[in-house]
Amino acid sequence: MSRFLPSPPLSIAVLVLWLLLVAEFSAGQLVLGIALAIALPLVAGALQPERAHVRRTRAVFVLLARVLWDIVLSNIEVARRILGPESALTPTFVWLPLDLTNIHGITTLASIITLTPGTVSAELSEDRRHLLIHCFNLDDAEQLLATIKARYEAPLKEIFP
Amino acid sequence: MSALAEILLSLLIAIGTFFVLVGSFGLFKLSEFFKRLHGPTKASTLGVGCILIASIAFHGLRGDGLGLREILITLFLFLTAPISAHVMARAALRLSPEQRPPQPPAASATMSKAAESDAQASPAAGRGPDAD
Amino acid sequence: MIESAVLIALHVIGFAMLLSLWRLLRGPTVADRILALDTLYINAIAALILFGMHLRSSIYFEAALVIAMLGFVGTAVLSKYVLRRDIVE
Amino acid sequence: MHAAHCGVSAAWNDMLELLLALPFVLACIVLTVRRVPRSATAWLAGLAPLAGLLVLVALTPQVLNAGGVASSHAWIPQIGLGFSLRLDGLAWMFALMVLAIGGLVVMYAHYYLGEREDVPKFFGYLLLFMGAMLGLVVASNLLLLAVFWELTSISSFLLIGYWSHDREAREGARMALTITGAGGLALLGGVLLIGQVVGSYELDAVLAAGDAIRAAPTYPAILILVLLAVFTKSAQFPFHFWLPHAMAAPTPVSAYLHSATMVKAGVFLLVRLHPALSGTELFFYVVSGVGAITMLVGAWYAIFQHDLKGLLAYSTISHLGLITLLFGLSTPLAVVAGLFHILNHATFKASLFMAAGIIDHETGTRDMRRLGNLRKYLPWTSALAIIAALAMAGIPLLNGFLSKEMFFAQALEVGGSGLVRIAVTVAALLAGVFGVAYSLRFVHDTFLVRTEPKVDREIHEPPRFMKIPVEVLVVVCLAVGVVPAWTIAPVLAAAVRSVLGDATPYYSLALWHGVNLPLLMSLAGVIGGALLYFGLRRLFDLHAVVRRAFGRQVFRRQGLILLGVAREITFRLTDGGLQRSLWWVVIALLGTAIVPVLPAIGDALMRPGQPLPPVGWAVWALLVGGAIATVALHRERLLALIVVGAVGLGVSLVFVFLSAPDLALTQLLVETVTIVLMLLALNYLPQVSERSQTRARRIRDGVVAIAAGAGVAALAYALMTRPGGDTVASELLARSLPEGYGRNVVNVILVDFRGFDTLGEITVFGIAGLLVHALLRRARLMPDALPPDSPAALPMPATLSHLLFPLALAVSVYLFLRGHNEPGGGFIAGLVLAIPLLLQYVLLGSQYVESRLGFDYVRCIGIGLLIALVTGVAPMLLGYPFLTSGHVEPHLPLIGEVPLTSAAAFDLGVYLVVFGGSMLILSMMGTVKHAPPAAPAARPGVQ
Amino acid sequence: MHLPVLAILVPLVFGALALLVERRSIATMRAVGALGLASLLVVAVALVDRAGSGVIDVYLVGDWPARLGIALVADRLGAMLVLATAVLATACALHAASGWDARATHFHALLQFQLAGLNGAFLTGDLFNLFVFFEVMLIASYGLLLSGGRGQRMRAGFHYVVFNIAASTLFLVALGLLYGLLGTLNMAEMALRVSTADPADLALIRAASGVLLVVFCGKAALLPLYLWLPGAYSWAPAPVAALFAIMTKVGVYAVLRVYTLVFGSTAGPLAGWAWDWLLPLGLATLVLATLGALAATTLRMQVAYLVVASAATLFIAFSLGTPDAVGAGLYYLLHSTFVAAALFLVVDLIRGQRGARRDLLDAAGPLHRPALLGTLFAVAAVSIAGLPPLSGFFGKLMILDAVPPGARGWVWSIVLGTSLMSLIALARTGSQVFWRAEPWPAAAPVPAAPSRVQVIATLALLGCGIALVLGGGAVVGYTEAAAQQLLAPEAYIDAARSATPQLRAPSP
Amino acid sequence: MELALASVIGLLTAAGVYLLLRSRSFDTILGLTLLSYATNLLIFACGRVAVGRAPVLREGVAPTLAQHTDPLPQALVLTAIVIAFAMTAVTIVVAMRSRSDNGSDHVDAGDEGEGMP
Repeated sequence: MSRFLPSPPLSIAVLVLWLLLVAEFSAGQLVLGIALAIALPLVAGALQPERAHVRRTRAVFVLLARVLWDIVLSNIEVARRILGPESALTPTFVWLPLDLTNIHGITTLASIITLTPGTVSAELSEDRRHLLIHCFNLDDAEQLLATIKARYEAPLKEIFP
Repeated sequence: MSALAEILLSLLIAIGTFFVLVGSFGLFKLSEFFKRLHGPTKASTLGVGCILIASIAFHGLRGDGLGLREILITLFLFLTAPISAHVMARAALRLSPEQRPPQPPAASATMSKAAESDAQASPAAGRGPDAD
Repeated sequence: MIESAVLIALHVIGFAMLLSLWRLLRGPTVADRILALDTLYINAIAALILFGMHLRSSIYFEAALVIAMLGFVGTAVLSKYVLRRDIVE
Repeated sequence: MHAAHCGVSAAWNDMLELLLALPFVLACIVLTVRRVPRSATAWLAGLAPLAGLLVLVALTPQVLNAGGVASSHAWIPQIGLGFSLRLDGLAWMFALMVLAIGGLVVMYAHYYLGEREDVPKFFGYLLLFMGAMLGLVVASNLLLLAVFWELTSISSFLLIGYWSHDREAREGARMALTITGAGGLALLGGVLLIGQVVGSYELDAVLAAGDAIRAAPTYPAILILVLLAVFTKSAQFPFHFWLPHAMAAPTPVSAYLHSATMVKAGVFLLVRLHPALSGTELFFYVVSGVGAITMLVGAWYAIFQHDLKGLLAYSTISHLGLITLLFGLSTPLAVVAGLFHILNHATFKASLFMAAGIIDHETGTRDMRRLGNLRKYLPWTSALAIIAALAMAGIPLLNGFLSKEMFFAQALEVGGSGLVRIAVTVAALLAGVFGVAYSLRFVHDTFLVRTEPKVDREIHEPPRFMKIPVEVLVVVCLAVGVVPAWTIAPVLAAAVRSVLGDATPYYSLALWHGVNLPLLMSLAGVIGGALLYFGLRRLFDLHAVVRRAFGRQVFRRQGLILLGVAREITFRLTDGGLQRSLWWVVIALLGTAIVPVLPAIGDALMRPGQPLPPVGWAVWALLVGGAIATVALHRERLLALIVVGAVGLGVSLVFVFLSAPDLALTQLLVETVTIVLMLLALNYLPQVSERSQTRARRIRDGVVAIAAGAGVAALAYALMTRPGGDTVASELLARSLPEGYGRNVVNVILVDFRGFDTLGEITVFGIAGLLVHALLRRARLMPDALPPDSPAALPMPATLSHLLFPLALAVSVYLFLRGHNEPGGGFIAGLVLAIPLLLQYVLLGSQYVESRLGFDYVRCIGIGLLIALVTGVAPMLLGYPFLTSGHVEPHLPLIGEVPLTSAAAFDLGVYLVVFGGSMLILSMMGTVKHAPPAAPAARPGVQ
Repeated sequence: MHLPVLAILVPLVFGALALLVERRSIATMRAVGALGLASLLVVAVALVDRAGSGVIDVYLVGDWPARLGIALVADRLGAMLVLATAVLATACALHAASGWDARATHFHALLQFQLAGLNGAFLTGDLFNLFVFFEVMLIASYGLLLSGGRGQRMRAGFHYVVFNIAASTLFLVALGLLYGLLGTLNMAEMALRVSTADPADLALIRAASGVLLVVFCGKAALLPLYLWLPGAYSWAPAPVAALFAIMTKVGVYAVLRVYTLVFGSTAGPLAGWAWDWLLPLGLATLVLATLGALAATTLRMQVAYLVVASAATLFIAFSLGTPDAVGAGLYYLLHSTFVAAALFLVVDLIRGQRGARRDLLDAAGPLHRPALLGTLFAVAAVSIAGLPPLSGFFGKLMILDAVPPGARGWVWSIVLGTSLMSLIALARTGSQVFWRAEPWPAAAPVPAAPSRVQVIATLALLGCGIALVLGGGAVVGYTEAAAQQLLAPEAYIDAARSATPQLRAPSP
Repeated sequence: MELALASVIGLLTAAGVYLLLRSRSFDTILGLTLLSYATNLLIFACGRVAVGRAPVLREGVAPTLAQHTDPLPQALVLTAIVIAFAMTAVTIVVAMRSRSDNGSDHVDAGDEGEGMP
């Protein structure tokens, strides 16, 4: 977290991105990639109002795997419903109360909610305490909220304290 | 390329294409914006993802050089899809304010704490958000 | 086999594009059209990747990447316009 | 044949130029040197004619003995324009007249002009005119002559309009300029035609080629054009009407212009070109016919004028008609008579004008109805004026008599049929009668009649020196009239010889030729005139006859009609505004490019094409649907914009599928930025188009649009399906890698083969940024609708975009570096850099972003442009052409070979300009200051 | 040896520099601008000097053979126009230096870019490059027109911009078609390929050249495409309007260049097809534009119409197609550029003095220095109306002289008739403005005297017009030689094709 | 393929021309945008179209026109796109200013009175 490396995860991301892009693992590209990995976050950091601090790297991977799996499952579910009769759908809005206070955490949560089919995060209340979610088909709001909180919000609270 | 690989790849392509089609079909078929919103933004992510994996494998197996870089497309889609879905939803809410649900029961700080405790009190078990 | 799979897939994607186009032209709300445009972009990415496989060329990667990375900007800006006329404050 | 008379004497050359230069130089001095005493100005002005006369005198022996002085300088030899001057007898005579009377007018004017007049301006213009007139008479190149001809028109315009506060003066000046200017243009045409026939514009050649001219098929045109010039300038019917209106000028001007100079220019030209043009029936009938009519019309109207100057003006018209008639008759003696009358008319008419001016000056009016019995108040002036008037009437012992006698004699001698002879004789007699009548009226009504003048001031003789010019002229009248052989004969002889050459007839200028028919005609004229005048006085109340200024009304009406037509046509043409212009572009396109070639390419439309690529049909449907929907939805602008976005996507998909990845990328990015731009603008435009055009108009436009579209489609199809030809592309492909060091040939073309285009392109882009900056920098615009009460912040997208931003920057760098070998390059990379940053503007607000990043985009453009330029200039230092590309591969430790091309440096310039330009545009548009809501939207503008 | 490219580079570099020093004082900007113009003048004089000897300089940008890369070609015509532009721009910059340049953001940079665009257009030997420089020139002209403007000027600017964009779009269409058909963009190469084109393609080539003609005529304001011009020009600030005097000439130049070179005498069946159209259109434009000048109610509108008329006169001259006529046309081109520009400046001097009446053709208060302004106006008016003894007269004279007998009747009567009409219009204007003065109302502020710098700028331009008269022989000699060079394009084609790169291999 | 492309070019041209002839500034700008699409496609088509032969040189593929499409029209279109974009930006801004200064987005707004009779 030095002055030159404000956000190591971001720098790593840039480096990985670079190496993937050039599709070539050579000394030259590595040097260039490292240079970019240092320089670009510095530029971008100037625009960032709040710093992201990632703890618990392991939790990140667990969450990632979980989300990917959920995406696959819910995709199938939603596809089934789209192809099925529309009358069977009960779309609803529901407010999710948030425990997360960190904006990065909230954003990640909202992104996960959006990326997993069947739910879309539609709005964040002004005080950042509630997230409005639109559900494709909602039978039990309580259960949904509880699921989200347990499966996603809890690990996120660890990652973004 | 082995036959198995061909079949697998074809399958992957078929699945991906299927999801892309379903997404657009949902957009076409469903009757109201918020329902339609679910189709494309979701099915397309998995659809494109499958096709990408197929493509990576395809080019890798063909010997065009293993290009993992297609992964980046998915990465960027994962970064950007929530943004567009979110702003579109907000735009739709603005266009038809009657659809907007009432403000959360606890808009003030104290009330939101109460809501928080409510949420914690509720059972935390379940498969996922699609477990409806 | 895979060639024909890609070819069929391309036509299916074309059909998906038509469906999105229908929504784009039909509306009824502005948000629907924005959504349709967004979907068209996604469809285009799929089409590009498949086309790259069809021609066995990776030359379309950059285009797909740029759509994935920046295609949403149009959607975002249009939505922001609907939300609040001033896109940039 | 006349050239023989012109001995060219080198020693005298400069004198001729000096003669011509004097008035112009002095005019400039007079006009520019201000704040000198009045009298000094007058002396300066007088210096021109005085010195001119001296020069003339010095040249006289040459003219009289050697036939003339000539000089020539090349000017524009390619068109046969030389600065050729020649002072032969004719020119000498006219120059004498111009200078002598000019000198007298200057003297007269000095006393005439009031205390408050702008004297330098007057004398300046007068000298300009004098110079133009001198130039006219000494020019020996017809083009040069035409130049001076128009100069007289222009300078007379200034002189006539001298009292510019007076509406009459302004109108008179414009009328004179219009009529004589038109004549000048006709002269130009005639001169050009003569030049085509003769092959030269030099006077000698032209005069020598009279037979050729007369035989040329263009002779009638030449004659008519030249005569138009003559008639307009000399105020011949039906162009005579400008002259009376020119009387609004100060009297010295009238005295000068309408006695000795301006109107004489016309007849001068007639006599100048007489050897070349005369001698045909056409010439005879037209010139003498017009002359005769003018003579009678002018004389008749002169009788009914109440204004002294008006009477003199009409009499001038009449006398010029007489001169014209004489030249029309064309017999050698008629020419002699004409020349003689030119001189005589100049003297008596100048003195009459001056006398009229004195009367005006002293009584404050020129209206004969208010004047009378002036011999009592102005005895000396009256005497002078009466003598001059008698000369005008052609009373013996005065010069007018002599030339009139000669005129009568020629009228009797005229050839042609009996009818013509009778007509001319009768006209001559009538002219004599009328002439006496108006002269009588002038004398009688002004000086002799016993009614007291109705003026409110004391009348007394003018200053001594004001009368001197009149006296001089009257003395000349008398002297010529009494002893012509001793006074005028040599002058006339020189002039006549230079016109007629060997054909110079014997003539006698004696006062008394015995009792002959002309004398009887003169007598009849005098008696008839007296009878007419007194008869008219008795029968009608002459003073009650009010002449409507018919000519002026016609002129005004014509002018109004012309103006009206002009306004109507112009208004109708420009009525449609922008749409009309664009409509015509489309029509012109259809007319020149599409309709004429459609039949020829009909076959091409039958040629088969290639099959569609797999998704082609969907892209086709997207484009077709999008295009139609854009038209259908265009009034709801936001919707139209979304559809246009889809069309843009379709276009880039076309590029992708048809092997143009670079284009596809560029199209996609530009599309995105364009949509943002349009949305930014839409905020300040109405959201919905009003339908302001009629249905018929829309249908018409639709038909035109479809025609244009069909035409373009046909052309495109014919082009695409024709068998491929030889293009430079094969060479480009072959040389791209070995010489351009790049695999992406499109990029190599952009930065190397045709890097110069790209330099221009980024200049355009940069300027667009500057322009937007300039237009919006201080502007305050009114948004179309007040922003809805929606929250501004979008925290979650903002957070995500933070993550996106550095990654996008990396992609931008990648595209830039890879551009030479893979799709990409400076332009694409620049936009990939700009769009994520733009997104930051959108999601975070401009103030925030600018306070954090603080780019100076204008400098960014400047630096980028300079980098591109410096890259291009560098090889010039080594002696290679601009933008010659170089390539090095230095070996760096750890990294290895690094391929560096100068094209990459050039591309860096592109990158910076594109980034700077697009950000400048977007940030300026995004940060427009709003006009205060209270202010109406109509008038914000720049503060 | 770098002369042709320097004519483009010098203004580009100074334009970029002007952007960098923008934060400094206006004096610095002016110094940069002046330095740029001075250098450009030197380059231009050298170019004319070199081209005057009949050399056709071909400059291979990037050291690529002409048909692969972009070649600049400096022949007499190009060099002459570069010099004319530089002189004109100097006067305009001088005029602007009395204050307008401080009010119009980026003025100096835009002016330099405009010059780069103009010079590029005049010198390039590549059709697409011509398009690019057209665009540089146009966008800079939008900037000059609109920067610092407001109100109605914005509307006029919108018209100008949209019309030109539409025309540029067509330009591209034509370029695309021509490249598709001929496989090259280099004009010399094109000329060669047109002459050997497959007869089956002739119709398409004809169509492409038709599109091109529409484009150029639109820019040069020929009937029916001139309607945009009076509005745009009459709303331009004076120094810019004066600079615009050369903008229509660029269109004329392009017609002349392309239709003598590519579709000129060497073009086989397509040779000179365009000229048949241009004569009647030119005549009609001349009449309508002169009527417009008569009908105009403002001074600037009148001048703008006269600019259209002068472009039409040029078309008449060029469409006659003989060396004499083209030479005369080129002389007239120089004349009309300088004098129309001068007239715009004079009108501005007058306008600034007339209080609320501005340039409406109506009586207003007396002017300061009426003699000076009147003389300036008179000289410019006499010249532009084609009266002697000024340049307009000689230009028209030469054009008339060169009309072949067959066309004489129409051409002469129209050219002379319109001369008369413009004379009437200008006489009316002069008498309204200078003679019909009413005293200022007591309350109205009496306007300040005309700025000395502006007067000098105007005088300089009028001086150029007079120099054209005094040095008529030399100038006509040059223009006639230029015309001959144009009408015999073989030398140009040869020079461009045979130019060999220094390093690289020539094209086979 | 050629027929499809030609018809699209024609249709875009027609739509562009029609919109260009409308009397509101925004419509005109939309028309110009469509026209520039049509033009770009046309220039591009003039190089003769082919699928899968991008002018990017690869090892083992001969650098000839048989293996690659004509790169020059593509370069031209690129330039054209960029210039069109710059011009669009300018037009839009002028339209904004014109509307704001003259109170109407009609392209001839406030044309009455001054200038012409």
